[in-house]
Amino acid sequence: MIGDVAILDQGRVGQAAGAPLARVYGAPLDQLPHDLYIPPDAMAVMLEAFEGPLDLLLYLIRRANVNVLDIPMALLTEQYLVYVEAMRSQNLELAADYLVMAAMLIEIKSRMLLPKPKVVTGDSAEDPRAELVRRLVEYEQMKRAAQRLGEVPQAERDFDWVEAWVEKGLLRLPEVSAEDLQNAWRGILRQARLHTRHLVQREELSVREHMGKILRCLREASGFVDFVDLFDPGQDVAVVVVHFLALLELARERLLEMTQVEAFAPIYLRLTDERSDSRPASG
Amino acid sequence: MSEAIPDRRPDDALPGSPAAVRKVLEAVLLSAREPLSLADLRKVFADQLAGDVVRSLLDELRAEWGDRPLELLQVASGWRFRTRAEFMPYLERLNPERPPRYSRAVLETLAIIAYRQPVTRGDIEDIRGVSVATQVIRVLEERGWIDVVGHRDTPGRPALLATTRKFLDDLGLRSLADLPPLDQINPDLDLVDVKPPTQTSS
Amino acid sequence: MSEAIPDRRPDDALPGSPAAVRKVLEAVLLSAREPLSLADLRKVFADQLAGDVVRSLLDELRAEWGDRPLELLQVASGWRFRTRAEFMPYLERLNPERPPRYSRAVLETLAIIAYRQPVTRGDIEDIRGVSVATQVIRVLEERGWIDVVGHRDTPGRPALLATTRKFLDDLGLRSLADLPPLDQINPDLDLVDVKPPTQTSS
Repeated sequence: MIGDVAILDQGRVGQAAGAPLARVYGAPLDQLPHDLYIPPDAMAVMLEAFEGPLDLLLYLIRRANVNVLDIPMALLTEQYLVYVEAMRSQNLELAADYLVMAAMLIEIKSRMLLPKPKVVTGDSAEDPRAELVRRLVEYEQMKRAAQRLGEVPQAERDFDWVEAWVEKGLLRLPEVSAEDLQNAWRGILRQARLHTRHLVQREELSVREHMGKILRCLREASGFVDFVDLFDPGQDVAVVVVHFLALLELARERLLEMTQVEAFAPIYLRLTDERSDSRPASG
Repeated sequence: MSEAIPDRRPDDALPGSPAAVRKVLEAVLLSAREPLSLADLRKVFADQLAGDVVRSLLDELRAEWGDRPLELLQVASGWRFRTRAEFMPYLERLNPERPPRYSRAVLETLAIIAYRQPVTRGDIEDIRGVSVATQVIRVLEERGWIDVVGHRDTPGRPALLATTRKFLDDLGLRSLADLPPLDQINPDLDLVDVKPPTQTSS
Repeated sequence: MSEAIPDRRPDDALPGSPAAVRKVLEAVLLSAREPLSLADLRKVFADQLAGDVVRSLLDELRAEWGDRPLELLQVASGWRFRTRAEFMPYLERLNPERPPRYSRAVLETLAIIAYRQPVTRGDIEDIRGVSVATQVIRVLEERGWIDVVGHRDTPGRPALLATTRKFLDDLGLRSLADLPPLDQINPDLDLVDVKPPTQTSS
């Protein structure tokens, strides 16, 4: 508290009394602290340059040449509030952070005015400023680290990486030989052959062909054939399906007839013309 | 690591000695992503050096690099350092995906154009049985191996594609007649005689 | 341009002399698109050179370039040649588009992430005493210098930010241990020169 007074007095040196210069939180301010006189134009620039309340506080503390560990709270709070007021009068967008800090400073200041609780074990009562000091020290450390980091040479800004040109024609483009073309053509032919086989297979699978098979099978049996016996369980699903479709088609064309006594009973098939005993219909 | 940032002295455009100038040229050329023209290089010294001075410094620099792994090359758009071809095998080992290969689609399309030219894209699709991606055609065009030699007189006037001289050069062929003959290719492929409709158009 | 394609001799992986090996290393490093790790460099010689041999050749190479305009730098992801900082004024004349000098807000945020990682945006705000604009974080993310490495297990699960390998590479650092050491703020004595902050924020 002694320090506060000393620095406060120093701040009032050389200022004549007069009308209030400004109002800080409603309280008239008679004088600007001596180190606060800044041309009004510069003020706006300067205020915007602060990175936040901690930055502003650090500036004020360094400016006043006081120990961070023994901050004169009254002076600091007063000066801080002057700046905040200046920001407000300059219509600068006043971040909420500055107001939060103002409240915190006022609170610390008032706590320091309270009589210290008597503590038997000496200095274990925490200084109300402790948290603020911790934050200031940490911020200052990071602030200086940022400056140092900004000076480390950066790629593209302070140097360029070297990347000599490599002949793309030599390195990048695929090579093709006449033999590759020969192989590619073989591939096309092979594909064409597969394609052909594929067509043949489709032919085999065609419904018409299966219709013929079924007709032949029924004719050879010359009578009723169990539905189940018409299917070879070893066959491909596709074949079975086509076979079944062929069967339906034959039924639709009335070339065979199906009978079933009751639901889930065996289905029997026979040729329609078997009944009339005429020649088979297939050709 | 914590080097200071060098002074920026824009007025002090020119280093003191020719050797220092050459060093600047070297730094600029080694880090450039594109060939640098004489005008570019003069700009480096705020146009305070005459073109022929720069040119003779470039000659000195080229000689200086005579037995080093890069060569200073003058190409159409200017000067650039290039890695000498003898180091390619080592560079390739770094990227095992090299040497790259064309996809089957590209190779087959090229084969069809080579053997059946001139063909339309539709012809190629008929032979391959699948549609041909525009990308495939573009790869071959950009390589300079095929180009459009005309248009077929059918609806839509489709472009007729054929191989170029560069294709022959790059494959070490004197003419299309040097391509492996087709009838020798498929002695075992008896069943197919894929006669695409294109054959009539060749 | 029409140079023959060099011989590929995969078995002949190693040049005859140490000097020739150094030359290959130089060629590969000068033409690489990114820093090359020791493993990359060994691959160049089909793994036929021990790591410490390569390392000592790299040292020789670095010494060889000692008074030349490039320097061989070891960064987080490996070795790469870069132009020395003194040449930037010339390089800038050729290519004036450079990354900006970052604002104090960006630099302080970066410093906090670098020195205190992993941190949440809330941590950064606590240390700086102001809210951190989204823009500031995005600038660093887009530069590829920071990214999200996880989420803190607290309400809201805030993202944990850390610096990337690219950050180290771009600053020419091998590891975070190479960052400029933090000042030990001595509260008693540190009554340093106090200039209005406008001067330091440029």
